[in-house]
Amino acid sequence: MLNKVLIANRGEIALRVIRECMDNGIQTVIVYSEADRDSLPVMMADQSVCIGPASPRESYLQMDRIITAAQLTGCEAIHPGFGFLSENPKFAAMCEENGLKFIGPSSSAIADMGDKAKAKEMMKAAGVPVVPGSDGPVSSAEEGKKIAEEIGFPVLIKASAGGGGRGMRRADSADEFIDAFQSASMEAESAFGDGTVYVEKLVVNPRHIEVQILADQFGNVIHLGERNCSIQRRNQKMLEEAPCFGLDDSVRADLYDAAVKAAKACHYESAGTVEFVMGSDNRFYFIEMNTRVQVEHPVTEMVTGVNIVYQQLRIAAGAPLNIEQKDIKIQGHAIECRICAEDATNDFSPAPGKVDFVHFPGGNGVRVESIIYNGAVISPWYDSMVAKIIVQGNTRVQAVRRMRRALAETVIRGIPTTLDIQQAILYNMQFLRGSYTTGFAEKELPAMIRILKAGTIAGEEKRKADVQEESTED
Amino acid sequence: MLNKVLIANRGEIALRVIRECMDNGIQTVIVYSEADRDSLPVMMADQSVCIGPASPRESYLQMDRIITAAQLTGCEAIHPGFGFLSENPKFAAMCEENGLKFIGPSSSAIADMGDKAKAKEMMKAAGVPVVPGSDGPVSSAEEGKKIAEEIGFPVLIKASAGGGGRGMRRADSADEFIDAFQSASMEAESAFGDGTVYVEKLVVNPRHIEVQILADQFGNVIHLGERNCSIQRRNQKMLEEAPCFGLDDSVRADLYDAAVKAAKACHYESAGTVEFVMGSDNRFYFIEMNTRVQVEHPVTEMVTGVNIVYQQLRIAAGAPLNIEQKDIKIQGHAIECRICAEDATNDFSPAPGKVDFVHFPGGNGVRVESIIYNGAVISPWYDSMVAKIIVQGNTRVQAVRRMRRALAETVIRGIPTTLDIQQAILYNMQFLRGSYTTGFAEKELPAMIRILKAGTIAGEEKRKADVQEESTED
Amino acid sequence: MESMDMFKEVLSDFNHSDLVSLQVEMPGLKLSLTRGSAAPQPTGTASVDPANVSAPAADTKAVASAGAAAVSAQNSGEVKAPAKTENEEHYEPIQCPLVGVFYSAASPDAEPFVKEGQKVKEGDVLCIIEAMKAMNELKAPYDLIVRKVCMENGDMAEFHQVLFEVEKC
Amino acid sequence: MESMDMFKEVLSDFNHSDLVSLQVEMPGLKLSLTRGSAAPQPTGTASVDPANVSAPAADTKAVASAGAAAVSAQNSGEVKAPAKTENEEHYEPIQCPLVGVFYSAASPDAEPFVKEGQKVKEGDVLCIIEAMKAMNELKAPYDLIVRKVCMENGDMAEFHQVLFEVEKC
Repeated sequence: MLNKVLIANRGEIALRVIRECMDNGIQTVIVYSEADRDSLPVMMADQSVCIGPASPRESYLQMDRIITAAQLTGCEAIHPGFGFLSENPKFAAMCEENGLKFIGPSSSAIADMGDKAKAKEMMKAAGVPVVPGSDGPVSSAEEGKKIAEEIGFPVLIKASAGGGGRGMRRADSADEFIDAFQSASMEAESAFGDGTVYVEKLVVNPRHIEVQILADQFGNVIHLGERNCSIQRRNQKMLEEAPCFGLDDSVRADLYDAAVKAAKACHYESAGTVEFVMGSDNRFYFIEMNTRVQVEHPVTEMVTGVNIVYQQLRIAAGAPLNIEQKDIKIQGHAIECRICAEDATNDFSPAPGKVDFVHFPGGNGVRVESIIYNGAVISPWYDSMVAKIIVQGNTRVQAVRRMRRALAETVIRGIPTTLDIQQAILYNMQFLRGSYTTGFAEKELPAMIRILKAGTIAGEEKRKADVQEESTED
Repeated sequence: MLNKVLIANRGEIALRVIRECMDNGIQTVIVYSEADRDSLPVMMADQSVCIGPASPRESYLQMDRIITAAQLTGCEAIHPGFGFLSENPKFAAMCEENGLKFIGPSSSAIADMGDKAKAKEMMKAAGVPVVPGSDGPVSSAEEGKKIAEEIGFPVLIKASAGGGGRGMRRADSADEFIDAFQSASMEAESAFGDGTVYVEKLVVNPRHIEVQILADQFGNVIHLGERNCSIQRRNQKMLEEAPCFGLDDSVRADLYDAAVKAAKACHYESAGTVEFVMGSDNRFYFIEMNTRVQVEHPVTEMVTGVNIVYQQLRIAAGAPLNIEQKDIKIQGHAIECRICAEDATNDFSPAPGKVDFVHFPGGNGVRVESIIYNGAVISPWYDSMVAKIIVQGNTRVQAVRRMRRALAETVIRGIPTTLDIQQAILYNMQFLRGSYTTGFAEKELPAMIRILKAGTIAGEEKRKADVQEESTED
Repeated sequence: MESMDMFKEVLSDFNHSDLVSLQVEMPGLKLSLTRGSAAPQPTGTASVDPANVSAPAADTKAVASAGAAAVSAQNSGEVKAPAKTENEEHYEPIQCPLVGVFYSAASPDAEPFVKEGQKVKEGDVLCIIEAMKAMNELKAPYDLIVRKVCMENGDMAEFHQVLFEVEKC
Repeated sequence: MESMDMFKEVLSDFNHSDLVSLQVEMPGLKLSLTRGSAAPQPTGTASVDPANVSAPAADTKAVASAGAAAVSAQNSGEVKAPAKTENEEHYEPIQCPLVGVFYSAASPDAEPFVKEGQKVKEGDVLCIIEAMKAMNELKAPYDLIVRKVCMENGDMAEFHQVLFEVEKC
């Protein structure tokens, strides 16, 4: 095993890695910004090195300082967590050059998967389904129409130079195509000074399904099943579950096969996630590969019993995988809720501050990943996630009930959190049916927020009325 | 499933049952004493009924009131937890008579297993090994000697009317027997006015090993493996682990077989534990059967993945077992530490009071069962256990490290706790070897307590010195 | 209670009141608070203590009654129960001695044992508590006037739940 | 609770309130606070206490040193930043701008760049910080006298770790 690891991250993922190191007799060094001086990971690590002020750019993204800290404290390896430098090929390369093991894949695998066009090309070559399309600019409306007929409608016509939905048109049939193409191209021309467009299949009512992968340095690759992460708000996942409810085993088998192929194609090492978009017809397409541990990895840990961060450490130490594909059995169902210091009734605006009181749930099948404690201060500088609550049940229904219970047990005072909106999701009919898509948040959240607001105001007025009644009684 | 259950208990086991009910859509009613009005289980249950003042005799042991509360709140069943009325055959019978399902075995099974002599007889008849002996009074020294030679030395000669070690003698060989017999008999005569003695095999350096059983109403019985609970102080378990380290699989098979036989012999239903004493030769003998859920059940849950309280609820609802023996696989190793509000440096005297600050561990493989929260008050009326911390690891070493980490993360201020002494046990060489016996506490604790005391005093003086230094620096 | 807890409670009560100032002395705490902003402070006094500003008080509660100066803190602990009015002070609770069903009358058709305002002699039956199929008569512990019947016929009564409020004679 | 903790809590509560002044006495703490703002304080009083503390409550440290009033307990608990003595007040910290190894001299045999008591001109090299095999010279930001060298040659220096205490000239 490794002897000493530097954790180049903060927050709950830093604590996750530190705990795993402690559980395996590995010494830890954490680097931290001045804003995180009193944070739990800094208290827990064997050593800590301040690397800069609060601004991530001047601390957690300072590669030189982190490498220097690792070298001067005698670390063998660096765990990058997620975010920050975790998918930065330059940082991975710097680690490699400086004799430090980067706990993750090679810098070239990160670079390959980070380049969306290249990744798509590699995946296609490896036989992994990618969103079908023109694979580049389309010179004329007629050519585009031909491609669209090949890949099937509906399609999207998108500006090559585009973004933000401009220069984008949907065509549901061949009849509509020519008009849509010209309109997209014209808009692209006027918006970006470049009328080039390409054609891509439109996945209707998509779900975000991802497959967890483990790969060692010897080319052994296994998968740990899939997760459904379709409940996202502005591309931020809110709630994840494993496995994806109501998927045919034959679709699962294809998914797993594609994910393993993807990992093998880029000579992947360590834990990684292959993300797919899945249509209502259960056909799925590669979107991207996350070359790092993910926020939602615990749901997979809960249903497989495999400790993903432990496996990362083992693999980084050069050990071959000690589990085989046949050992992986999905047991029951797991759900994770991300609790953020955000005001859901105010457009989810981040609300840093001091945690006056916190009480977390416990008991069988409940896991908490958090760095907050009574009196902890949530810094405005970083991500607003303050806790992850993860539950497992024998069935999805039991997991849902357990999560409702776990959230009901949780008390966080001093800052607004997304606890209530998460609880609302757990009672939402679309969620309960399990077949929700990435449109869930946009469609369902507004009504929930209205109810929350009404509840809050009603509660407020009820309280006022009670107080008045009390005083009149006196 | 059941619709509504009354919990006739308090503390963490009440919370454990309430949580499990919530996780399965079962409504809960808790009965409580006036001292427990602000306790977490009372806050968490759907309904609560005050049944008396703090004294258990006037509240938690008031069978009439509990039955009445169950009837008036429309409960179908009563979960007795452990302690209090959980092994009271009269209470179980009262439930039966009043149309309430007692969540546990029948009153007759409780009565049979509660009568030590009868239990031993039943077990012997069922082919379960019991401590060999004269099975009753021995009329003469010569007869006793013959029996001793049959069962093998060393033996104990014990006063039938005895207790507290008086009228007890050990004989290591036939030569010593006659003298020992006469001396025991004489002492018994003078101490109890009755010189009758019996002979029993002495189990040298015993370990306390117990097997978890699940049995349904249809006679299906399975076991969930064994636990080693040999670290006990004055018969109070402190730390338990599953499985028992270093046991031969053939011994295990015999143990399991004996335990299942024991459960079948008394037509057992629900979760139960068959306790054995095991000698250094790995031969084991039945001591007693605990006809209820046990404090240490979570270690078994961790290594088997079977939720024991959930199974109790299912079985009570009349469902047949939904797991078979072949489904039970022991995965990794689990340890539980009981954290008590006791002052280990002052003879473990209970130290009730207010919890000023509490912070519990989290992360992968860590489970907490506790009713304390910031500001909670530990009542002097009840058991001093304030939390159970349970961990699981792939191996025993990993579990030990994880427990060290989990205890290190735990902060409880305002009351003294056994956190430190538990941490000391986790570094004790005898413990680490895994082959400790029930003599562990007596042999090993004194040195640990001396170290704790020294550490505390040294720490105190260090702090004082630091403060002085600081002030001089100013 | 520790001083700091006491301080916090008093401060919180003060903050939730519209008092202008508050002074309190109790064992372990001596505290003086003044709310300022616009309020012109008294000037030229010797022992300033911006104290004897009389407390108006929409939201009364413990602190407001502090009127004169010092919360004597006798109802400390859990100030949950609001202070009783002059009249209520005389009323005594009759509590349920066990857990059971409250019956105000001997049978569904019968008159209730007692009514509000009724004078009752020591030993007279006030109600019946049914538990485990046994009917337990609850008798008046002394001569009294029933001021309030707190339960409905057939309600479940917990241990020490208040069944009646009565006035001792 | 220790005095300093008590002080901190009271101060924090005060800061979060809209109180103008606060006086408190409890075992281990006697404290008087007044918020400056614009509000003209009562004048001409004898038992002045809260009045002439001019400290605007925003800056904690300022208040802590608030002369007249109480807080005698500043050495308690975890007073991370101990109040500086009169002399130290003049000293400025020179902090490490990155993470690296502190070298007091250009080579193992060379004389250190600076010694305690030495006068240094703006721009003169104070030390070298090695990071990523690069030698970064740290130069004096102004004319100064080195009062204290806080690191040993070869020590690891964290970001903003104090390397020298100096006196501005």
